[in-house]
Amino acid sequence: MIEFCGIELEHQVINASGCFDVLAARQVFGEALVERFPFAAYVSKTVTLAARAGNPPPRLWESAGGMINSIGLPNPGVEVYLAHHVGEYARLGVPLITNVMGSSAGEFAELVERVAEREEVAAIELNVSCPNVATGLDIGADPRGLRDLLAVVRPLTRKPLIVKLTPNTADVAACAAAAEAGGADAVSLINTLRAMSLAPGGHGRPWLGGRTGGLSGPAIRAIALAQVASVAARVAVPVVGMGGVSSGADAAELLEVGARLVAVGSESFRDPAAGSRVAAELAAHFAENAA
Amino acid sequence: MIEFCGIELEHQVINASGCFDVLAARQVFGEALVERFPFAAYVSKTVTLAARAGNPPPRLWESAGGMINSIGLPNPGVEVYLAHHVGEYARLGVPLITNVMGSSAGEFAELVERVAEREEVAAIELNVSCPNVATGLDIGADPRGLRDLLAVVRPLTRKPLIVKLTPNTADVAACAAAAEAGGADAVSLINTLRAMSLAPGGHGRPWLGGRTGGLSGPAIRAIALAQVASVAARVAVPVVGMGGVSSGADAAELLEVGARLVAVGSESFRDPAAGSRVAAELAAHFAENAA
Amino acid sequence: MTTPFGRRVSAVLSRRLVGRYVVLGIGEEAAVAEPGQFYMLAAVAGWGGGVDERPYLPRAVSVLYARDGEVGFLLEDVGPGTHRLCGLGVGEDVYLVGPLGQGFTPPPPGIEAILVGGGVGIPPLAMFQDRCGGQALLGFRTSEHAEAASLFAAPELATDDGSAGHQGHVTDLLDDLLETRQDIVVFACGPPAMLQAVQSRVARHQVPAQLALEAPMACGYGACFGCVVDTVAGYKRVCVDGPVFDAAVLV
Amino acid sequence: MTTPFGRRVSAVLSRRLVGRYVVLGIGEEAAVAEPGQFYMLAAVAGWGGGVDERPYLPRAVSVLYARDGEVGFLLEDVGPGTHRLCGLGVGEDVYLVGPLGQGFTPPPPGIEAILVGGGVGIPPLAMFQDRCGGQALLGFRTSEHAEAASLFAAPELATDDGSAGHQGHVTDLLDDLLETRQDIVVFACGPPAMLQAVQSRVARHQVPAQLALEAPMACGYGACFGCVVDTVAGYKRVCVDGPVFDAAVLV
Ligand SMILES: Cc1cc2nc3c(=O)[nH]c(=O)nc-3n(C[C@H](O)[C@H](O)[C@H](O)COP(=O)(O)OP(=O)(O)OC[C@H]3O[C@@H](n4cnc5c(N)ncnc54)[C@H](O)[C@@H]3O)c2cc1C
Ligand SMILES: Cc1cc2nc3c(=O)[nH]c(=O)nc-3n(C[C@H](O)[C@H](O)[C@H](O)COP(=O)(O)OP(=O)(O)OC[C@H]3O[C@@H](n4cnc5c(N)ncnc54)[C@H](O)[C@@H]3O)c2cc1C
Ligand SMILES: Cc1cc2nc3c(=O)[nH]c(=O)nc-3n(C[C@H](O)[C@H](O)[C@H](O)COP(=O)(O)O)c2cc1C
Ligand SMILES: Cc1cc2nc3c(=O)[nH]c(=O)nc-3n(C[C@H](O)[C@H](O)[C@H](O)COP(=O)(O)O)c2cc1C
Ligand code: FES
Ligand code: FES
Repeated sequence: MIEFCGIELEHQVINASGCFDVLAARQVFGEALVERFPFAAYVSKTVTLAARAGNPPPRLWESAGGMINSIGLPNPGVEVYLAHHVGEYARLGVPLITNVMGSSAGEFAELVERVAEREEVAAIELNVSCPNVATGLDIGADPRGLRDLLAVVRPLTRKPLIVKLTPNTADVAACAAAAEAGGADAVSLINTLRAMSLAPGGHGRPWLGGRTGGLSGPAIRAIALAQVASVAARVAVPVVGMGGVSSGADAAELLEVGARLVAVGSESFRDPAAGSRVAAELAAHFAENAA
Repeated sequence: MIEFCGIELEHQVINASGCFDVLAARQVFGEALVERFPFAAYVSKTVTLAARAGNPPPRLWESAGGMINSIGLPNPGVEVYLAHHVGEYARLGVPLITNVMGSSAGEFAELVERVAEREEVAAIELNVSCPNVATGLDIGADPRGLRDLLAVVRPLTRKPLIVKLTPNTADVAACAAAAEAGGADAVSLINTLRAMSLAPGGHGRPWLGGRTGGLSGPAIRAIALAQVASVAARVAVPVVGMGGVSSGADAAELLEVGARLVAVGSESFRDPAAGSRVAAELAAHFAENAA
Repeated sequence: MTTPFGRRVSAVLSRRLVGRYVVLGIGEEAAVAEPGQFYMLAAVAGWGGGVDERPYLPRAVSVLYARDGEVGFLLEDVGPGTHRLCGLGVGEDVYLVGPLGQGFTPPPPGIEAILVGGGVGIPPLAMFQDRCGGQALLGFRTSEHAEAASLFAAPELATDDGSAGHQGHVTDLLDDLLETRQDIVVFACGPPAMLQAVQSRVARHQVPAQLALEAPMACGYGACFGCVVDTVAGYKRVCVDGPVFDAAVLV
Repeated sequence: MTTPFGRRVSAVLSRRLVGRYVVLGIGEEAAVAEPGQFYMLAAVAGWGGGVDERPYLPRAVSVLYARDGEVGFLLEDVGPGTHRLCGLGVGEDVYLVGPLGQGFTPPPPGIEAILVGGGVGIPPLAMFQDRCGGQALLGFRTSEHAEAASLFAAPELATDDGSAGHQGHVTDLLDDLLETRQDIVVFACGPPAMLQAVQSRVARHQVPAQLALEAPMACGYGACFGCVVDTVAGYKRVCVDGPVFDAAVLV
């Protein structure tokens, strides 16, 4: 058993937000999915106040050792989420972490208040990668913005708050420190790195409906390792490490540099059972190293 | 012929700083290297005021679709550079761009003054990726730091100044705009992304002598494309695009989003003739698209 | 629908060429796919390192046949993923997840199925015809491409260059049919332009149609929301809500 | 030294096994390498996509022989790069750059060469013995690993488990020699620990030695400054200043 912000988890591997729609997966793989759920906790896809359709297609591009997505956070909005999804997710038998995003501190506050009402929700992850209207930067890209955000939302709930940091910043450790100072119970990283691909044909036209997208997968693992190490060295709160993990060895490295948990994102697209596989490989890895 | 900051170039492909030591290559490949020099200009490895030994080994790690280096800017210092290297580089028959780095505006000023005296030097590239002692960030990571730097060095020379931006920042276009406002004649990007690798064995010990290093190669190409596109859309000065280019098609994409020149870095390690190959592929690509 | 959860590794059982296409047969105990369904496929060795260091993601491939413990696919080498899959030797291992997605719904009795396909978008139709019959109308660029028509019984052909069958588009053949018949349902797969042409024709003639779509996919099982297509009910995921859609819902 | 500038693609001419090692022969018109020199090698197809999506960079491999338009290498499968190179079939293409680096300098007349090698670090010594003679002392983990000793004339063996030759380290054999002889030069390659042991022994006995080093490399031709080793004159690049260094200059 692993303790994370007062939550008990079976092992150290959870899913990365937006990389495992459990409702669709259950339709495809049947109840086996619930019986052998691959992750120690379930992190929801990002929920926003109003419903979002997401970006126009195409939304995917494959790049060297990874992929770029411009999904654009499609979700049915917080009311539908609370009415229909939370109950389904609770059935999985693992703690539920709800990931939310607002485009202002006020929106975040409303989301946190609504979500915190629900007993099924074990923790709330704040996705602060939304562009700030005032600065043009991600809200989470500068420490001051993060401190201001937490000053507003921290008083609203006693549930653990996990701040999902953006990697598109000059000093991610300073952002993590700001989140911690503001009362965050944990931080998670890395989110995708801003990237672009062009439509074949040679006119410089972006391929993705969202123009730019986010890079994930093995290509970013070495960047994730550097950012997680620098954050874990700076803050005392637990760190959820992610970015390009595709094996137990990859997960072990994030733990070695100080992460408490590891999240698996894109690898689940290549292997729907990646969560359990990585957890098993991790257990074998530690058994070997202990021997 | 391509015009770049008033310099005439044979084609649009140059080398990325630190990725082609022409003196060693000539020893290995003989005079054929000079006769069939692969690049339209030669960019020197970064020169500093005092000699630097560079980081302790190991300095290299291979990662998914790329590599991490912690070379640490070994160089003989500006005096030896001027006395022994400039003359050799001038023999190549292509314009020489000297890349310099200081750890303060004062050091940069001294470097620019010394280098600008030399007729053989066609342009000066300012590598602003050095950590700023005061902020802990790279000097080039915040627009104000860049503006202050250029206010000091711009008046010292009429030679073209190229600012090599750091990609480890929240808003590279804002940095580029600051460089332009400060009088830079061009900007170049991207430098390597901060990354890390661990020594095999499982103790979280960094593998690289420099602890962290910089990621380059195809893995970062989609990030480079996004950053170059955002910079080219923001500034009027010419942009030198680089990051993960391994083919004419890759180079064409950087040009499509607004780069004037393309630099080839890591690919030269895999193919010493990569510069000429990419230039030839680029020419064929444009001939095809024109037909 | 229940399918094995997670990847399995199986040996390639057979591989043969149909003109410029490759038919790949893979051992799969419960080979129970419906026409229109697909698998996500990746080679175990040598997946990656191709053009621009790809492929990274598995590739969606329609089922061509599924019987006797073997599932078959028809592949055309168009990029790093299909290139690797086309080069698989007998005995090499692949990862596969599937069968996935919603296939074709057979027509009610008395209604004839008209199968309209082009290029490499024909496997779902060949499988459909094998199980439920129907008249196939197939379009190809040249007679060389048209060799895959041998997978069908009594197909009518169109080629761009007239080197086999009618010279022109396969939709010309469909036009002729639509002029005279209402007791049909159209089943189509192929390039986007062809599907759009089919969609506007069946709409004009008020004939029902089921279109099998393609979209860039990462996961194939609804996890990533990457493969959406616009419908009257908003964006739908091609992998779980499709790949077969009623032509009337697509916008 | 002049070598072709840039990569060339050549077919693999031969491939055979020596125990657990693979000997790879590649067609190379001007096969003129010196013992101790190396090439940078990469397979043209399937380079990448292995463990952690590697290999990306070419791999440094010592020359085992160079004659009659063929250059040969001895490989042990230790990671994604050597794995792919070991699996190359006859007729497959490789990129190669070389020969690279500074090889061994033969001893003056009257001085015997003592060749000390371990594991896969023996190709430069085998080539040296073939050209200049000398007594080989070879260390391996087990007799199975020791099969590569067949590349030498009259070698003395040591194995960790005593399954072939002396039980113990190859440096034990060297110790015996150093007790009685001064008219020798030592040529060594192998794992870092072995080289260090050799270095301290020859220093103690004031016998000259040339050590062939390994280092992680990106380019192999001096371009990246990634492969440095510490010497009395500061960091030196193993690829252009070595891989063979005088033991006295290494710190
Ligand atoms: C449901 C479904 C069923 C399918 N059935 C079959 C089938 O039966 N047989 C078959 O051969 N194919 C089938 N496909 C198509 C196949 O999955 C795609 O063509 C796949 O992209 C091929 O991969 P590739 O690596 O060979 O080519 P890619 O490199 O993916 O190239 C294919 C096209 O993708 C685009 N592209 C180019 N580069 C990239 C990139 N970096 N990232 C994303 N897109 C890029 C281009 O438009 C290019 O023309 C099916 C697809 C779907 C969704
Ligand atoms: C001059 C020279 C001559 C050589 N001659 C030969 C020869 O004749 N025969 C031969 O078989 N080998 C030879 N080598 C060694 C060979 O080049 C290296 O072992 C090479 O790294 C093997 O590549 P790989 O992908 O198989 O293994 P790697 O994955 O590179 O593993 C080899 C070692 O590198 C380290 N490593 C692990 N992961 C990484 C990573 N991501 N990046 C960097 N390092 C990592 C580990 O310590 C591992 O044990 C020579 C090397 C040099 C420098
Ligand atoms: C298709 C896709 C959708 C994603 N959606 C979300 C999301 O809704 N909310 C979020 O916080 N992160 C989202 N992410 C980011 C991942 O949670 C994760 O931070 C990132 O992908 C890095 O991990 P990986 O390399 O293992 O994929 C998404 C990533 C991908 C690839
Ligand atoms: C081994 C190595 C050494 C480098 N040295 C320098 C340097 O001295 N100065 C500099 O400005 N950039 C240096 N760079 C960065 C490159 O110039 C380039 O910005 C980066 O590698 C991205 O391009 P690539 O992906 O084509 O390699 C170095 C990169 C590598 C890989
Ligand atoms: S491919 Fe991932 S949701 Fe359809
Ligand atoms: S390997 Fe690049 S300098 Fe030696």
